[in-house]
Amino acid sequence: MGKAKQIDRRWLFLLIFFGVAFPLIFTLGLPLETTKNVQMVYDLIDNMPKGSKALISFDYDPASMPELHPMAKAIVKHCFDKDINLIFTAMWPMGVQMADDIIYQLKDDYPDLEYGEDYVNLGFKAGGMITIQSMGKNFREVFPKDMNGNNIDELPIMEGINNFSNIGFVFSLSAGAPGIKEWVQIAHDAYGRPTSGGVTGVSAPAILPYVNEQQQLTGLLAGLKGAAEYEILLKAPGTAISGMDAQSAAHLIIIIFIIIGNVNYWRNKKAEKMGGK
Amino acid sequence: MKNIIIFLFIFFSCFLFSQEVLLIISDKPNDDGSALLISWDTSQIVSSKITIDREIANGEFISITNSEELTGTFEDGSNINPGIKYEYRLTAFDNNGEIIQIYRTSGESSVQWFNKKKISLLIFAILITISIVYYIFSARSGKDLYIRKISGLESMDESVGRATEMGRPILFIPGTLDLDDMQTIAGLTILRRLAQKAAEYDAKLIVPVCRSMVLSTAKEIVKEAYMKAGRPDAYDPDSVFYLTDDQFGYVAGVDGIIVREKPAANFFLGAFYAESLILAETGFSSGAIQTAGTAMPSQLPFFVVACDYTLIGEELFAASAYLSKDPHQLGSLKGQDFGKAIFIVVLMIGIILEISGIHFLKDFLTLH
Amino acid sequence: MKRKIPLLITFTVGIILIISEFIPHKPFGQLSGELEIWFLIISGFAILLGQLSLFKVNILKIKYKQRDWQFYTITLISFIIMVTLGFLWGTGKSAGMLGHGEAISSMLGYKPFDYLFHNIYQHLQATMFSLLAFFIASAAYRAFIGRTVESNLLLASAVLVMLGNTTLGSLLTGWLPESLNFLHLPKVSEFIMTFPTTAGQRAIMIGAGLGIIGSSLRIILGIERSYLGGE
Amino acid sequence: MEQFFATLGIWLGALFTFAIFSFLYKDNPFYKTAEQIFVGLSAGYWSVYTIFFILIPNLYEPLTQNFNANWIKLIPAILGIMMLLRLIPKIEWVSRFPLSIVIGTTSGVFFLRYLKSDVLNQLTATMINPFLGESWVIVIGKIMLIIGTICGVVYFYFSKKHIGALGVSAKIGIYFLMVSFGAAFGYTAMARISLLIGRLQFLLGDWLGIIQP
Repeated sequence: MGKAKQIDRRWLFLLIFFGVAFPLIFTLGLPLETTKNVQMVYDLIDNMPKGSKALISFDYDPASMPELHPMAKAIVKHCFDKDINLIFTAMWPMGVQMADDIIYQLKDDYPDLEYGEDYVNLGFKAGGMITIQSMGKNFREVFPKDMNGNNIDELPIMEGINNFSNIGFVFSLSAGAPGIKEWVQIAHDAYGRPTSGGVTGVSAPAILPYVNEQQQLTGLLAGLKGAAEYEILLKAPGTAISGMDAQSAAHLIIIIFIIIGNVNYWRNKKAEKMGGK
Repeated sequence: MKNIIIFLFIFFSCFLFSQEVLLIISDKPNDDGSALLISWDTSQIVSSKITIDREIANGEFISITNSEELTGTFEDGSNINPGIKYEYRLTAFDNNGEIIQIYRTSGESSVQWFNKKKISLLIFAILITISIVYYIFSARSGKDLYIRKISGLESMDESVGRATEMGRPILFIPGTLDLDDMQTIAGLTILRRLAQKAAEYDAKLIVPVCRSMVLSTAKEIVKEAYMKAGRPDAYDPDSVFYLTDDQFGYVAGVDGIIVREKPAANFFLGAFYAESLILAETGFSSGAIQTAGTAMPSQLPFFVVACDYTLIGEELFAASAYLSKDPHQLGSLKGQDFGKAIFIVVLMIGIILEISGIHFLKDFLTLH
Repeated sequence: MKRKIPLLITFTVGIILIISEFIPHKPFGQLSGELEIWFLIISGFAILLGQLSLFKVNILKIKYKQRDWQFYTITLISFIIMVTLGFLWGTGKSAGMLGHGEAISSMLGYKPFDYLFHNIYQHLQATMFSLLAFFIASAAYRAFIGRTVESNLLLASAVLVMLGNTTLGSLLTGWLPESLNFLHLPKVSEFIMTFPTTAGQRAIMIGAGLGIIGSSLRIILGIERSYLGGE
Repeated sequence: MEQFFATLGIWLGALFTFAIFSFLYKDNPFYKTAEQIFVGLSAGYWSVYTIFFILIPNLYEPLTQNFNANWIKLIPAILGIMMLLRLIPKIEWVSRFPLSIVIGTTSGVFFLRYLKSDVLNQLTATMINPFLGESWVIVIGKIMLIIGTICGVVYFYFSKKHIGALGVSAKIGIYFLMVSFGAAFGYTAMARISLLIGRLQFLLGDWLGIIQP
């Protein structure tokens, strides 16, 4: 099947490397527009009453940082701007460090934030869906302490939180399982809390059916594009927007590869047919 | 019903006390009586902040919540027991933090035996349970259950024939997960049939695996298949072998095999992650007939474009049931099909009702 | 006894959890709540089991001098280093057996455990997955061929979505008049995602969902026993 | 000193990034070493986090600090230890008891959750009046959503031969599946490229300082 014409794929690797690197150095700043699903997430947070509490779950690890970290930063920033108190959890053990890193990055912008009053990091628990279901019954049994070893009863932000009832909305930053699917199934479908989230591009299509009339998910941020759109809505440009030009270039290269590959294939096939006759 | 009661309550209490009702305590419905719903409305007196407390002993209160909103609801679920009357107090403050009004009321919670909101879920759960159990038992009792032909399986004869003709081997990968994944088991069921065919036609089979548990099972299966085909002498114990557990290390190993041995046909059947792309690409470039199957939705696109035949999602399990004729797999598949049939029928009725403006069915099925 | 009792436990536990969904009354709610807490604790042990068996497997590999056994000593060493550092000084604001190790953390900028995480682990994992960017590009050239109606549809939708998901798409069709706005590439991509893709994924979801329902039922009823291991 | 270790950290990061990238040229000892370090550190991280943040706060502390109220936690503790006995082949069967609780809980929860979220709620979410749309594009989209969902489910219906009307619906179903796979392909490509962008942002920004990190 046209094997003789195949070039060493390492040349293609090199092309992709420079194709992504150049637009990062020489940015063009092409325009970007926002889509409905991202707007829905924005509106959900924007319309939350002052002082309400939200649960943000960091269900990812460094492998998905380029996509989910900018989202996490933008969402947390938006919540702090709107005076929403945040409860961080993690269904992936490395999510704990991700949450810490977001706070570390934002602490200069929000010097007045008090740990335990405006936000708290409850840390990692295993067990996925079952543990989330358990949080709906015995929140304090699942999280008797926060990450720093404080008793949960002593934290003002946790007052009245015995299950999902007094939580304004749940937001999962998810790179796979356990993650957003489990939160939809429990937090929304079993306990009726508004649920939203951000996912990697890989899982986006499979999660999309939950964004529907039943509002299983209230909007969805998908991949780097979703993160960039949120940064635009928030008027706080970050790493997602600055990566968009490189993304465009790489997509263009891949599309060109697909076209060349197909043209080659059809040409060979035609030649084979001619040769056969 | 609940709304009507609340309305009547508000109406009559307004009438009797001629005082605005600022706070309503009601039982949280459909639970075990461990929570009370608190809702407040201070829009009449325009407070800038409210606090709500609960009396725990004579004159002693604990804080329940506070808010800057004029209306809202809160669920009090800490140490509430059914059948006990709890006293609540709402204190409304103005801009300067001065108390405008204090309002007191009480409520008690009760236990419910059945969660009425979940009737539709219960109906569907019972329907599906009965149909799956029914079909499993009828398959067990020897009833012949029909399953349509899976088109991806047609490639098996073609592949084996081609391999024999060209004198090149057949490569089989049972996915990269362990034996506890259903997809691996389905893949191995198909391997059983493929090995038998290969034995009959005297084609060489290569099965590199990346889990030690899968290794022993796959060896067993291939050996059995050769015996069944009446060619135990042709079985080569080294044809099934372990490479490594590491994802990319395994892929690099398989890539090497594809490039060196140039198999006539590749089968990728089981659970795959990112390696699907690399395997399918290398196989395609080597010119083999490729058959793939997985229930990992994110990996299917790569298989569909780069392989000649693809078993999509459930088809992998159906193929396994089809080949093994195992009554549990067959019966369960049938029961699930019954579920799909109900789904389509109810959906069509629902859409027609929606178009005619009748929302009864959708409301009944909507669960919160 | 070795098989019957576990089957009975599975049945009882599964039924309690299903009943408690419909009957909130005592004792079902409490029982299922308690079981869920147990699940969390047992899951903790299960994670530990996974790491310990990795340890065991690697030791066996080294013992029997399997191919590339030298590399598995590296696995063991890095595992032991990470665990030791974690136990000695803890991570984040949690103390270890020797407390917080202020002296060493002020030197490194992080606690030693976190230093390794941020400067080594994080980069290794992120780079590992970024390799796929290269492979997808070469696969696009060498294997993504539209040979049938199906694969042509797939490639067409892929190209449209890829164009719509970048700034490139906005640029290419940004000049279209308002009345033709639905042909604007980001809009096309949004349309594909909202309707046909959702339809296709929903069909998969329903099929897979029913599959999970079926196997859960078989497990609860004791028909499916493969999780107990060999006969 | 802190400055030195911060710089060292960035150099270590860059070094390991290149060690992994070297796989693109071919499989080599640098890659293998880096990969095994990755596996080891990951296992270490999981162990420490599980012990520090699950077993200690959820099991050890309740038992030691208030035994009378939490004695029931002895049961999962014993079950957990039975789970660990899996490592000893002779008494491996003991682990079946905790396993049966884990599997039973999972099955019970999955049965209801998947029925609710992935079947029933998808059913009601597709029960829409397609003619209520802001524009004709939306109306067409909603009709596609309904037809695509029904035909897609028909494709996964195995009890009847796919001929006649069923065959046509299944064919339409497969076309919808293909479009959705195409979208999945596009999104996966986007995701993988984003990861490379992330890496290059580190190399060009934090390491070389060519771009603003």
